Amino acid sequence: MTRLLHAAETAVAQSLAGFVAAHEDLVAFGVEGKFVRRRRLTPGKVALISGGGAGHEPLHCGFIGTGMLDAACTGHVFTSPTPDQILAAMDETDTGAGCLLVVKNYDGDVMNFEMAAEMAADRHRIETVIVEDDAAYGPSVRSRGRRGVAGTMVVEKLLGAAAERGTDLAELKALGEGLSGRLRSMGVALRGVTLPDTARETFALGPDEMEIGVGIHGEPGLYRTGRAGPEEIVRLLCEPVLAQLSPLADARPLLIVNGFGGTPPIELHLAHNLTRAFLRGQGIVPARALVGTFVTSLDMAGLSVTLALLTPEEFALWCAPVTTPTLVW
Amino acid sequence: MTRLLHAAETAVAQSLAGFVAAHEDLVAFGVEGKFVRRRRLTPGKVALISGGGAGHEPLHCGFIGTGMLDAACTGHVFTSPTPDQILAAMDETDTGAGCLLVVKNYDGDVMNFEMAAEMAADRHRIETVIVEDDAAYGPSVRSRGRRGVAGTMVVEKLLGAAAERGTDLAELKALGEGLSGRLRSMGVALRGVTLPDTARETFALGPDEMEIGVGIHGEPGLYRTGRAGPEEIVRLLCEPVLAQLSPLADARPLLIVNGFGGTPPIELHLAHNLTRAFLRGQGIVPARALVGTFVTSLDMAGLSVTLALLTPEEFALWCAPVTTPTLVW
Amino acid sequence: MTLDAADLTALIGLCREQIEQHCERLGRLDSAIGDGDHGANMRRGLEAVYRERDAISALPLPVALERIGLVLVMSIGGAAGPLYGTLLMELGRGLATGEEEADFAAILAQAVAAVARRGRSGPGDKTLLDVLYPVQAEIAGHAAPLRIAECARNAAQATEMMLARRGRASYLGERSIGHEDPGASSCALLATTICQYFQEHAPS
Amino acid sequence: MTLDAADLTALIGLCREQIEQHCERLGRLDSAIGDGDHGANMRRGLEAVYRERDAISALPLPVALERIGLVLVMSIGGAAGPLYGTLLMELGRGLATGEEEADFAAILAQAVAAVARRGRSGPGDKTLLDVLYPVQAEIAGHAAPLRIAECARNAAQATEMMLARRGRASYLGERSIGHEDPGASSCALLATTICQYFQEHAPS
Ligand SMILES: Nc1ncnc2c1ncn2[C@@H]1O[C@H](COP(=O)(O)OP(=O)(O)O)[C@@H](O)[C@H]1O
Ligand SMILES: Nc1ncnc2c1ncn2[C@@H]1O[C@H](COP(=O)(O)OP(=O)(O)O)[C@@H](O)[C@H]1O
Ligand SMILES: [Mg+2]
Ligand SMILES: [Mg+2]
Ligand SMILES: [Mg+2]
Ligand SMILES: [Mg+2]
Repeated sequence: MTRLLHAAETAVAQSLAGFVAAHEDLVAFGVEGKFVRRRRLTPGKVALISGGGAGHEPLHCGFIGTGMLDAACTGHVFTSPTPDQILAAMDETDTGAGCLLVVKNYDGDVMNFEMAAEMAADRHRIETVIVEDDAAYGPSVRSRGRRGVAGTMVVEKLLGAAAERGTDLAELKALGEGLSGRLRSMGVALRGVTLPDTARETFALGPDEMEIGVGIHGEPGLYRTGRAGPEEIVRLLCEPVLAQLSPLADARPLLIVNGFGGTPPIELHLAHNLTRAFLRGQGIVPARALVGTFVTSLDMAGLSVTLALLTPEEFALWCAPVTTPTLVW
Repeated sequence: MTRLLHAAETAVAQSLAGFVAAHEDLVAFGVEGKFVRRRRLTPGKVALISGGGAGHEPLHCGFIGTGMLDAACTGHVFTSPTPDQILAAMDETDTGAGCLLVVKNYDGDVMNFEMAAEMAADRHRIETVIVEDDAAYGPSVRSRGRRGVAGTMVVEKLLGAAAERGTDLAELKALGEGLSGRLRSMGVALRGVTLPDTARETFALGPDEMEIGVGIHGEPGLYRTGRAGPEEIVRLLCEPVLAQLSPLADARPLLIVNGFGGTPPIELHLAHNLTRAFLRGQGIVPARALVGTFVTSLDMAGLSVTLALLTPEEFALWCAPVTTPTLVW
Repeated sequence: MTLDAADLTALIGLCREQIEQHCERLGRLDSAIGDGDHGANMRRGLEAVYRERDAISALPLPVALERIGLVLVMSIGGAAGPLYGTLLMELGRGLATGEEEADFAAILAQAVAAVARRGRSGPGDKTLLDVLYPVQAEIAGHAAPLRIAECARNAAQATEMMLARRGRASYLGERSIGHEDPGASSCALLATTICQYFQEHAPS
Repeated sequence: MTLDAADLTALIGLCREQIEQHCERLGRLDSAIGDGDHGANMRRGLEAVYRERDAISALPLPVALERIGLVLVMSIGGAAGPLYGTLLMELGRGLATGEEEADFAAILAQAVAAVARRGRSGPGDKTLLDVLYPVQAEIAGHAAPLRIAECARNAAQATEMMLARRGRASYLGERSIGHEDPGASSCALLATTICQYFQEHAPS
């Protein structure tokens, strides 16, 4: 264990408290600490609410603030939050224009947000956008959809910017869903995750192995293979992403190179450089690129590449001002 | 190896290229790629130049921009840059008010910056501020000074803000040196560093060990001890820091919880919360806190705590606007 | 089959004890094809119910079951929370609306169907439904408690060779084969615990 | 003692070869009490000199040595760069300003003193100076090349029991004892290489 997080059950609350204390100009705890919210709400704006298990920080709480989320609900490590948290967030941040829930496509997240939405149907107008950007989606027999991974932050940023401009609930939902075919991510793990409660590794990689197509819960990926050089790793990530993106005329490509928690900036920028080189070979020049640690899987070593083919309008939403603990521009 | 960085010699240049590409609105390569600089210089402002070995990202390049550095020189992994890089940076960014060199106190860094300063003495006015904030400084017989670690970013921020206001070279040097007794950091490693060239770990920790008082080069620390719980770890870091800080009436305490590269945000915020609790017990409430991955030791797992007792004027410099790849406010 | 307050208190205690004992094993099963938290999740849920056991047991059975479901939903999180919660809440609601002599098997069938709707899943998807369906069938066939327990354990084991189509394991494709589903395993464990209690305290 | 272009080219090649061969070992020594890069640093420096060997060897010896020093400074970085660079640059400058028959030992002594000033260090600090001082003394005493080489190796070994007072190892305090200093080791290696060349090609 290379870990401070001994007892996960209390550590998540402690970590959230540390987060709120570090950013008290922007965020505050909601009622009973059930969620984290913007310090100041904008009346009449659709409330943008997201959430998921802990262990993915800075997602989602790090994206609360002007131009992005209004509230985020954090569950236990890798465990979706419970409906009471989501209900409380809706009650506290809906200023009349309704709530848009941004949910990563995991059965647990989908079901908990859905139960909350059902329970609050009499007192809030609610729409849900499910994020499914993972390109690690082989010839599987899974009955419904891809995972939501690092692309989630793109959805949250675009919807947040649109909500700030006064876009209504139905239009926001349409915007979020319209994006789904043009947003893909693919991840590689070079070292697995040790779960804090049990000190058990979810999957153990040998020093000469890597796992391609991993998600963000330490779950095994699409396939395991021998450790390749960085150029080859980048190719293995980019090819499925490109193959699955719906083409778009006049697209503004947005590139995100995201670290999983245990990979330092020097390596992320190396991967970014190699990714640009690979994309250049495919005739793609990113209109913007974001490199950093945004959507983690505890301390997993590895990274993901996200590509979004944005329309000019969507790209303007990406570039619109944002003031959150994690993104400021 | 949990590492993309195979061949360190070329990887550093690749990583820098990725960094510059991600932030091309703010930074650009200097001549022959010898250093990274602000895209737009402010004529008549003292040029603030820093640098050091690679492997500490986002330090220093991530702090280039308005309100902080003008240029940063990056050496090979854990190896100070060479004088030609520093000379080139001075030649390109000195707009007439002279150059202030911010140097972490390692013999290699000190000597290389010193040789560059000697070689350029005929064509630039040059002053140097040596950063020595490491509290891991036992009853050693070392002939001169502490290491410069995470506190370096405090020096760079304050001097950067002051330079932006037109403070002259001599005053900047005095400001930097005045800080040194009131700035201390202390780090713990939970897992060592694997050097990219050799795949050799600089020190190997057993699963139940930790190394207290580490620097940022994977070198062994002050002492090794059994793995303690997070509260205890925080105590072991804070106590020497507090013991060594020169007291200051009317101080504005600034707290930085810094990850070493392999420790994810959830753990840094947990440590932040515990650090605040410990400091509260000592009657100290931070006026500001910054939590994140700022000064790394490649992918070392662990973190450091920095405390700076700032005067009101210094605190105003900390709060002054800054626009860099890493810090924006 | 009737349950008084003492029975319910005892059953809550037994279920909590069994989950506690098998927490580590359930986590290990979930690590193999999921994210490793199923044991911790179930323990958190049963602890929450256990803390409220006296208030719950004092309620009429249908209300008590619905309450247990709600406590599970609000404490477990993840996939298991809504699924076990829906099962118990629907069971409670079914017993409340049914006539005095309503067929328990029919009410259970409706609750299992609600779980399937909640999970958008069905038989053979390698989930806890693959235990719930056969258990419901045995109850409908008036099987003895120990027979039902055996069936539940076999059903859980049978998920080992299934290819997951729902839940986290479904992202693994072929690699999900060869591991017992953690949700099926916890479901069989709870079913067995309840059946054994009924066996030992033969219905009055 | 004179050196023609062929000698210098040969010596550059030999030094580069030896550093290449011991690169891994120097890195391991530096890992124990420093940051592990000394082997890679020295290799980078010697490679840079080697690339320029023809141009360098064509220069008069003092200028050639100064040029080698500058190439080392501009390519090694770290602590070793300025130290080895200063040594060679000062040596070259000393030879240039001295009369034809200037005492090499005296010029070397001044170069070693410049290294000590650059490093703000002195004898017993557990650095490459602990090799340079005795080597200079042996040269001043007109020792035979093989004797100088042996002295250099012994001096490097003797750093093992020293407590570091400069360089990264100094942060370790007592824990620096028991490991040979990497800079002392590379210095002995280079001294030995040069001495052996002189031994084999006895000065004309
Ligand atoms: N869509 C679904 N329908 C039915 N059961 C499901 C579904 N998704 C997951 N499950 C069940 O839930 C179990 C996992 O629960 P748990 O580990 O607590 O939640 P999570 O998967 O969110 O970490 C699986 O083993 C499976 O039996
Ligand atoms: N201040 C100093 N004075 C003399 N020699 C020094 C000094 N600092 C370091 N050294 C020498 O340099 C060696 C380390 O060189 P190297 O590993 O290349 O640089 P760095 O320590 O910057 O990584 C040490 O083993 C020691 O011999
Ligand atoms: Mg989970
Ligand atoms: Mg070094
Ligand atoms: Mg799970
Ligand atoms: Mg070194």
